[in-house]
Parts: sequence; structure tokens; C-alpha cells
Amino acid sequence: MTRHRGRGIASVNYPIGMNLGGDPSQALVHSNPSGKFTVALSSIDLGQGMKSVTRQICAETLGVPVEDVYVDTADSDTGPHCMGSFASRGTHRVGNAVMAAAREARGVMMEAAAEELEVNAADLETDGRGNIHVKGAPHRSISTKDVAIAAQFKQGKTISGRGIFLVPLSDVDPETGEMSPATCYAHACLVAEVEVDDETGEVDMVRMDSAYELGRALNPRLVEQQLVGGAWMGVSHALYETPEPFYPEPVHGPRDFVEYLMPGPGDICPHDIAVLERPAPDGPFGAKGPGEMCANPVLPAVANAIFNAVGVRIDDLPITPEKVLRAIKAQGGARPQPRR
Amino acid sequence: MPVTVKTFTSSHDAAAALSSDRSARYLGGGTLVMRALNEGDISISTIVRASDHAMTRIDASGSRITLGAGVTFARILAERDLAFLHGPARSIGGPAVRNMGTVGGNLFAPVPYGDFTVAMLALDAMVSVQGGLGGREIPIDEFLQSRDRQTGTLVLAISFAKPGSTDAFRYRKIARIKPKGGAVITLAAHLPLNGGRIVGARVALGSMAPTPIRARAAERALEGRALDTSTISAAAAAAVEGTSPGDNALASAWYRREIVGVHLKRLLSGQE
Amino acid sequence: MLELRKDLFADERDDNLKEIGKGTQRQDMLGHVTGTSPYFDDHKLQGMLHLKVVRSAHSHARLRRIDTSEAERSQGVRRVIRASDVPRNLNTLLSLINFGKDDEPSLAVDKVRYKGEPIVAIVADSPREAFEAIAKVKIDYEVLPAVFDVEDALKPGAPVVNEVYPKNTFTYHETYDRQQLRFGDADRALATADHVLEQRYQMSPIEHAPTETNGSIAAPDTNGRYIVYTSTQALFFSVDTCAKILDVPSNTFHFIGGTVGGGFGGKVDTLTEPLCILGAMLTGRPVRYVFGREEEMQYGPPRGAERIYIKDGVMRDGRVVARKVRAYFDSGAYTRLSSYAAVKCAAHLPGPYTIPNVHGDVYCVFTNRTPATAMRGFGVTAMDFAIECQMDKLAHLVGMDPMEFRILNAYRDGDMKAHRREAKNTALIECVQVAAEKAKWPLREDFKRMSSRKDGGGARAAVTPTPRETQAPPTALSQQRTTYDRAPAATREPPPPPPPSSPPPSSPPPRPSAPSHGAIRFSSVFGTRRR
Amino acid sequence: MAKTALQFLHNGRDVAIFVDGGTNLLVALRELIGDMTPKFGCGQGGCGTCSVLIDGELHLSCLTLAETVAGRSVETLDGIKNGPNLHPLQRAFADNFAAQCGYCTPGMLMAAKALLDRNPQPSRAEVVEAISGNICRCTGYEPIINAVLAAASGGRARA
Repeated sequence: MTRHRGRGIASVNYPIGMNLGGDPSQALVHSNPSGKFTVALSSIDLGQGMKSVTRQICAETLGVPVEDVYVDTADSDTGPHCMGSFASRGTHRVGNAVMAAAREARGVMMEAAAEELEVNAADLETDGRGNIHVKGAPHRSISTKDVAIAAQFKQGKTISGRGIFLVPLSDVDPETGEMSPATCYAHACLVAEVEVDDETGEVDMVRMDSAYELGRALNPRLVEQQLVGGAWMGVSHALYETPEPFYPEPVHGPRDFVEYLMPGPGDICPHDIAVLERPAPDGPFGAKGPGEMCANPVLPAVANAIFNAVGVRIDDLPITPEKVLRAIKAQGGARPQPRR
Repeated sequence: MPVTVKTFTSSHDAAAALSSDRSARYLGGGTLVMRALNEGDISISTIVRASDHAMTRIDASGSRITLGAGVTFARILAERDLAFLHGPARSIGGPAVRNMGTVGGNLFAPVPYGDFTVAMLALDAMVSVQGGLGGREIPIDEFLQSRDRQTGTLVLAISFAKPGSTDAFRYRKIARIKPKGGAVITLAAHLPLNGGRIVGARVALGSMAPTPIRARAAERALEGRALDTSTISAAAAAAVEGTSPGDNALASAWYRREIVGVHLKRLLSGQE
Repeated sequence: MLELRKDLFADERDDNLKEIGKGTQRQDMLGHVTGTSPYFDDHKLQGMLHLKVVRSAHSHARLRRIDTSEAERSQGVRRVIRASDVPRNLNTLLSLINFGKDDEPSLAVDKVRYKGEPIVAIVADSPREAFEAIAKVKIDYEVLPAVFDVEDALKPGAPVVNEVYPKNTFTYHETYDRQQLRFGDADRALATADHVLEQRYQMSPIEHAPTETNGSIAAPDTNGRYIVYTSTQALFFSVDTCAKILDVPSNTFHFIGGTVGGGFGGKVDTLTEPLCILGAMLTGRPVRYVFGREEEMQYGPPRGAERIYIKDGVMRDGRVVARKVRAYFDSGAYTRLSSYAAVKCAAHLPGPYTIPNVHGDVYCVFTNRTPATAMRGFGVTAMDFAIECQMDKLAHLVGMDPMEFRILNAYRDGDMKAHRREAKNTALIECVQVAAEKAKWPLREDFKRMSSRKDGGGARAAVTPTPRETQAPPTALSQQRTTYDRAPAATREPPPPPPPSSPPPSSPPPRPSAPSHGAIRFSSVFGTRRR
Repeated sequence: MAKTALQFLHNGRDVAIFVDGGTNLLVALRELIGDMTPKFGCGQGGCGTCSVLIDGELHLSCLTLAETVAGRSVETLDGIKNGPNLHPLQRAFADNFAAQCGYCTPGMLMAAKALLDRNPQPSRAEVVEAISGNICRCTGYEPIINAVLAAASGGRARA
């Protein structure tokens, strides 16, 4: 028995938002009389962290602490229209809508504060801790709570804002394919190291090193969740998963989690990640969206690492031990490539 | 028709209820019967249970070991006298399934399940059953060959001789997923040594046929010989003989045939 | 472990922010760890009924007769729903954005086109009683020949999967059987390339496998409306789809999504909501329709399979000069979202590289399998696999380090992309450089110094002359650009040279096997031959 | 339909319900008692989202015939908090960002609790084994493993 190690790389980019645009999202932001804000969305959080990231966007834009913002999602009566959570559009599209709504609400808040402090709104700034004060004169200050009370009960103003974000739908030239698919792209490069058993074709992951460029990491912990989980899914797609193991023949489809193969907690490997931030001109605080693209580089990097380890190219996904073993036998044994 | 649950204190009564009703299934750990009900198997309309303590007894004090059919894998793992079976027991499910799944139920578990039974087959176990016509002991390979017709019989216990040494019994489950995964193939070998020679070699394979089977050609290659490199090679080369693996979601028949010898070689030579 | 490389692109960012960039705890974490985050199925309604569907036993069959009389009399059955009960049975998901023709029934009418296609729905007091009634539905099938391979489906005489698309391909722009991409003259460039490599790639389907299966609960609400708890990952998409199928105004519904137990693209299709609401409408009771795990795995839509052929031309110095791609999306029996993915895939060509001649044909093909849908990386994942395996092979062919090969060909700010838009805000080169650093993968100094912000544009911004094809009539195009785009630069000659400050490596590392002279053509289709 | 009376301890509280023949414990807990913390993921024993402790042992409630828990103690995620305070495992899961969609979290926490109750200082391999019957589709498992290890060492620090 011999086990061979190999390394492979892949680099990719990924379009952010629904292809060709035409996918609006809306947001509403309003304050209660205590100066606490609610963001109303119909958008869906399916684990990617929509609620949390839009909450930070709203707080930053309003200039209030994140604790003062609560994001309510997924209600068609209270939340305005959103196209949905797919195509890496959450952070970019919904984030922009929330930013626009928060900006409008902030405008009213600053006007109301200006009226209370008897200054021009343009001379005011927020301290991010729940206070609004005159630029250069922190003692001339009012809390957002007092502003909210004044706006509500004295001035008769609603501290609220509406936001929509829409990349207009663009057309496609049927002949040349000329089109405007996306306004910004995320990028990644990943190095995978594998170990291949040349008698059984089994492939074990040894480690991964990666660099992901995703505009701005609005919340590094959430980014880490996406990248770690997404790379796991990439390994899973590369080596394990399919509901049609004998595709295109539709037989022996898995019926449960024993037959549907996904790497278990004993199959994972160390993954060292670097995050690069080249802000997107039209992203909320420059953000793009890490959710989808994170799995993509893993698949080819693993395939290329297998070639480096034993000299066989498997161009069919998933790369099962059977495919590796058949290829090794076809070439008359493992042919390790120069180690790199 | 709604499901009726019948609970008996004696296994005898449970067996009678089971054999008299085609729609009745015996509920062991629930991993097969409850799953079937959850998935809409309407052929089951009676669940039979027995609270007979004999069915959950472990007798591991002597040279012959008896495991009640209702003994769970977790209990085997807690039993120091059964250390040689900890490998097979740990290869079943995750912790929750091991707290529920039973030795008796495993006899009925179809591919890709039923790994513990492979170990039992290598130990030449006897299956003690209670049918409508009374109790009897059936050799496990015979039981497995007629498994499809055994749903009306109640398995009470399984018994086997304790291997003479810890090294004499070996087991390995080849799974894609770690640490818990369905078997690509499962191998168990019992190689009693007498004066440095193997006497009474047993090699059992899971997922190499519709039910666990003996690798008789490999056994012949081992019988009467010392466990050296050439014997191991001969046994590994013969491993595939007489098998009839199928394709399933975990692997193809081709792959199973290709690797069974490799893994038997590794099992016998103690390689990782 | 995650490291933020704040040193890169620092001049493009204002990092003086208070909440952005912090690792703030998730708003939903407390709910998650206490088990109180609300999922659609966590609503207990008085008198709830259960809906299950009868699924086709065949991949392709005519339905001669459906007899539900015995099922209707079965114990606990409140209602049997047939296709004729669905107000607007035929739909296609993207009709909401006016893309494609209605091609999929909620319940099959005269034909089933994939194994597991819903034919009849049963609403009963308990799941058990629904299962018992399902067994009593008698369906007389006339089994038809089925097609499962995308290329077989395109052959003359192949079984017609879906009569709405009789050629087994989605129709683009009312005329085309594919989405094209034409940029420069790939054939001419291939003819003069030092090496040509043609390869075939295949991705089999992939299941989303969310831990929570698809499902919904619908209940009559006050004022004649219906409240719907749903696992959808696109709330208004589902609202509008249901409004269309059930032929009522969209404000008939109050959709509540709560938290979704994983989606990954598999909960866009609105698979359970229309029948669930219809069940509530027809019985006046709350109805629950949840997929079992086997249903989710086999009849819930997967990421569709793709087959991809790539033919590349590469020069000895490592420049890729032509890329020709033919890709087939296996849409299954109905369109769902695959038509859209094919366009996204065409736009993605030729990957994040500046290649002066690109030729793409992407087909959305119908076969007799479970309809495919969106999944994480939709339209791109398989193409990235193909492109990046191909890039590795090309690097090997010309004897270049695979990292340096990618940096050499990477797109840069100002380059013209194959869909004729200027590349901006690019960062591929930096990603490769940082990944190399992390992995301790040696790069030569000149490659370490290259940048996405340098040496792009100029000749690389030109649109190479592209021969018009006359096979399909050009249709009038109301070209609309987004505000983010500028018009492509005027056409110029000749094709762009490599970046001026990054000359091709003068002494490439030892070449493993393939000769780099006496041009060789390798094709996985036709084998290796000299020319 | 004949129903069977069933009495057991639910998170330390006596409960009595009537179940239909064949009802599993998951349905009993969710639909009859109203404890929504155990989740349905497969009904096949493959995902662990419905995990509960029965007399302190980890079980899959979807494969447990409800009436077999008569007179026994059933513990769910709803019962592991100490009053208003989070269990150390809950805190560790939060601190380690060990949940995304949150659907597997109740089952993961119960599997982890079953481990730490018996083995307060587990190795990484023991943690991996303990959660091996639970599927997570979002996190890649790493943060979950780290959370369980952190809860274990946190316990040691406090002891």
C-alpha cells in the first residue's frame, strides 16, 4: 500500500447578485419612542446571517450602537418586497436597501435633533453610542432616545426611512452574448493538499490554504462561518455528493443520510484563510458577498491535487474512490508528479 | 388501519402474536420498524414488544457468550468481557443509534446496514428463535439465507464461542464517511491458532452479497497455515471468489470486488 | 483560522467605522442555542390536516386513467386534490420576470415526465391515513421511452420530454436553442495556437440536503386570507407564484418565513406552498405539507448536472489565446431556473482571465429526471471546475507553474471581458499571491510584483473583431446598460499582447512530460495527434 | 382511533398525554406537549436533529415509540438551561459561532451534553465521535467541535 500526497490550486471569481440585475430589494427602518430601531424586511435568513449583517449596516448608517437595532425578517405583511435569498444577493442588494432606508431615517433623526439643540442639522454628528452632538462641541449633545421622544410627541415626525436597491435589468445580445451580468465580483484562490491511497483510490483531505477577496468583511466572524462551511461543502461536492451515483443512469439514488455522502466531523482538515478586502464601488460599505463563491475553488483544487499526487486526471464529479482507482489502473499505477 | 401496539411480558406470547399476524413487526431498538412507519410503510399495522428480561441479558462469563436479542450496542461497549466486539459495536451508527439499536435487529438490517452481523457470522454464531411452532437454534449463515422469510419469527438471543485470543478476531468496516458512515464493505475474520497454524478459519464479508456471506475460498487459503505474507496474499486473492456484490449509492459492485482483497490483506496483516 | 489582510487595497477603503468590520454576535444566536428560533414547522395549529402526494412510478409515461374513488372513501381522508382542482395548473417559476413559457403542472395531467412527479394530493387527518389513501389511488400508466443523457436528448428522434419545448432545449430569444457568447475569432486563434487542448468535464447532480426539509403550513386566516408558514428562501417569489397558480390576488396570503433550516438554493422552487394552500382552501382547515427525507433527496430539485467541453489554444509563453466552450445544463423535465443559469454561465466565460478569443454555446436541455434548480454557486460551480482543471492541464502542457500561469492570464482592471464589459475592481492576482504565501508555494519575484491594478486596459481593452454567424436571424435588441457600465471600447486590432511589464518567463521550470515545441493537439474526444 | 395514556418526566416536570398507536416520541413532544426544540430532519435515524436524552442516554426521538418512555425521564434542549442562565454548552456554541441556520443545533447540543455528562474532559476524537450521528450542513463541523471542547475546558476552569 502506498499513500501519495499532492497539492493543487484553483482561482476563481464570482458575480454578485442576480445575473443581469432586475432583482430589487426593499427595506423599511423606523424608530420607536425610545430611540430603538426596527428594520422590516421580507428577506430570508437561512443561516447565512442576513439579520446580523443588515443590523450592522443599519447601525453604522444611523450612527447608533448595534444593540439599538433589531432586524425583523420574512413577513410578507410587514416586510416590503425582496426578490429572495439567492445568487449572493443578500449582503449586496438587501444591504444596500437597508443602507438607503437607514440614511433616510438618519436624516429625519438629525433634523429632529437639530430642532431640539437649536442648530443646523449639518453641524451635527452621531457618536455611535446613542448620542448626537454638535461637531467639535460634544457637550452640546442629545441622546437618540430624547430625539425620538421629541420627534414622536413634540415635533410630530416619524424617524423612519424607506430604501430600495435595484440594479436595472439588462438585456442579452443573442448573437454575441453581450450583456451586463453583474456589477461586482468576488475572488478567491485555494490550495488543497490531499493524500491518495493507490490501492483503493481513497482520497483524504490534508489541508487547505486560501485567500478570498470579498469587498469588505462586514462581520469577520460571519465571513469565517461562510468560508469554513463553504469550503467543507466544496470538499463534499468534490469527493462525495450526488443524488445520482450512476448518472446519467437514474439508479441507486440515496434515500437517507447514510447513502447520501457528505464528509463527517472525522473527515475535515485544517483550513487557513486570508481575507482580502477590495471594496466594491456599489456595495454596502464596499461589501460583495462570500456565501456562494466560497465552495467553488475547492472542487478543481482537489482534482488538481489528486493529479499532483498520483498522476491521474478525474474530470467527472464527484471524484469517488472508484474513479480514482480505475484511472490509476488504466495508467498502470500511480505516477506521482513533482512535489510542490 | 391504525397501528396497534401489543406488549407482552413473555417472549413466548410475543412470538405467538408475531407469527399469527402478517402485518405485525417486532419492535427492538426502533431503528428499522419506527423508520418504516415514519416513511409510510402501511404494511405494518401491529407492533409487538416483549418486556422479557432474558432478551436483554448478556452472559459473557464463560467460554460461550450469549447476547439477548435486545442487547444494545452501547451495552456491548460497556462490557469489558466483550472487548473483542467493541470494534464492531462502535462501527454501528452514532452514539444515539448505539443506545437504541440491538443485536437482534441488526440481523435483519439490509445493506448498507447490518455490520455487527458480519462479526457474528465470522464467529459462527447460533441464532436462537421462537417461532409459532416453538423454539430452536439456527446457525447464523442458515438464518441469513432465509432472512426474508423470518419476519414472523422472534429472535431471542445469539450465542457464540469466545475467541481464544484477542488477536484471533479481527474486524474492519470500510466507510466513506468518518467516524460514522455506511459500509462500502465490512470484513470480519476469526483465525484461531493451534500450534502456529490456523484451524477453523472464518472470514465474513458484508455488502459483498445481499446478506453477509462467508468468504469460503479465503478461508480455505488460510486453513492449516501460518498467518504469513504468502498465506495473506493467497487469502486476499481468493477474497472475491463466490461473492455477488451489488451496486448501491455507496459504491459499485466493480469497486467492491476490486478492494475486498486489498482490505482483507490489510486486515490480516494488521495494516492501517 | 481567518486572517484579515488589511494591508491590501487599504487605499481604497475607509476603515474608520464603528459597527462594520466587528465580529458582532449573530442576532439569532440566542434563539439557535436555546432551540427557540422559529422554523415553519414549529407552529401547532388546532385541527391540522396532513397533505401527501402520489408520485409517478415512472420516468416518462402517459397517464391513461387515474382512479381516486377508493382513496376518497379511505378513513380520515378529507380531500383528494387532482390537477383539475388547481386553478392555473401550468406555471414556470421565472414567469415572474417574464422569462420562459409555462411548462410545469402542479399536478400531472396527461403525462408524467420524471419519476416522482406529483399526480394527486391527499389531505387527511393524519400522515398515516394519507399514506393509506395513497396506496388506494390507482393509476394506469402507458410507459414511454425516456431520455436521461443531455446529448442523447438532442439527437434526432429522441423522446420529447416536454412538449412545450419539442426540441428538448430551452428557447432563448424566441429563436435560439442555446445562449451564445462570441468574442473575437476563436477558430482562427486555435488554428495558430502553439498547443490546443480539448477536454470533457462532467458534474453529476448535487442535492442541497438542508437539515430541514422543504415544507409549509397553510391555514385560513380572518378576512378570507390565508396565513402560510413556509421554508421558502424567497418569500415574495413564493407569494407571487402561489397567487398565479391559485389565481387570486397576492394579498390573499400572509407569508411568514421565520428562520429557514438551510436552503442553499433548494427552497426557491415553491414546491409545497401552492398545494398546501389549496388544501386549506378546499377543506377550510390548516394543512401541513412537509417533505420526507427520501422525497427531499430524490424528488426535491438538485443542482443540475452539467457536461462541459472546453477547447483551448495556448502559446508556448503561457498566454491562453482562445477558449471554446460547449456546455449542457441538465434541466430535468422542466425549466425551473436552469434557463437562467445557462445565461449566467455564458456570462462567466472564460473565467477570470483575459482571453482575446472566446466562443461559448450553453444549452439548457430537458431530460426525464427530477427538475434541477439553483444551488450555491449556481451556473458557475461546474464551469469553474472545468476551467480550473483545464488551466492546470494547460500549465502542465507549457511547463509553467500553475500559480504563475494563472497570474499571467488573470484579468486586470481595464481589460475587456468576453461579455463586452470592462473589468473593474478585480483582485484575482492578489488572491493567488496571498494563497501562495499562505501555502508556502514559491512564486518568482516578477509574479509577486504583479497587480490587478497595473498593466490592464490598453490593447487588452479592445474587442477583437468577431465574425457574425448567419445561422440564426439576428433579432432586434433593445440594449440596456446599467449605470455601472461604460460602453465597450472601439474595436481595435491586433489581439492584445501580454501585459507589458510582465514578460513571459524567460526560463520556464523543467517541463514534466508534454513537449512545448512542434505543436501538439490533444483531445480527450479524438486522442492525441500531431498537426 | 384507540389512544394510549402516557405519563413521563419532561425536563423534570410530570406530563400526561394520550398517544395514537405507533406515535413516535418526536411527534409526542412537538405536537402533544408543545416542546418544539427537537426537530424533524429525516425520520430515519440519520441526522440527529431530534436527539433527546432518555434517562440520561442519547436517543433519537423520531425512532422512539412514544409509549416506551412511560415513567422515564426525557430531557430536551428546552430543559438544559439553569433558570435564565445558559448551559455552558449553549454559551460555548454561541461564543464559537457554532450555529448558522440553527436547525441542527438542538440535536448537536444534546449529543454534546450526553458526552460531557459522562466524560467532562473529552479529547477532540471523543468529541468527533460524540457528534458523529448529527448532520450539520452549514458549519463544516469545526466550530461545533471547538465549542464542545471549549465548554469542557470552561467547566474545568470553573471547577
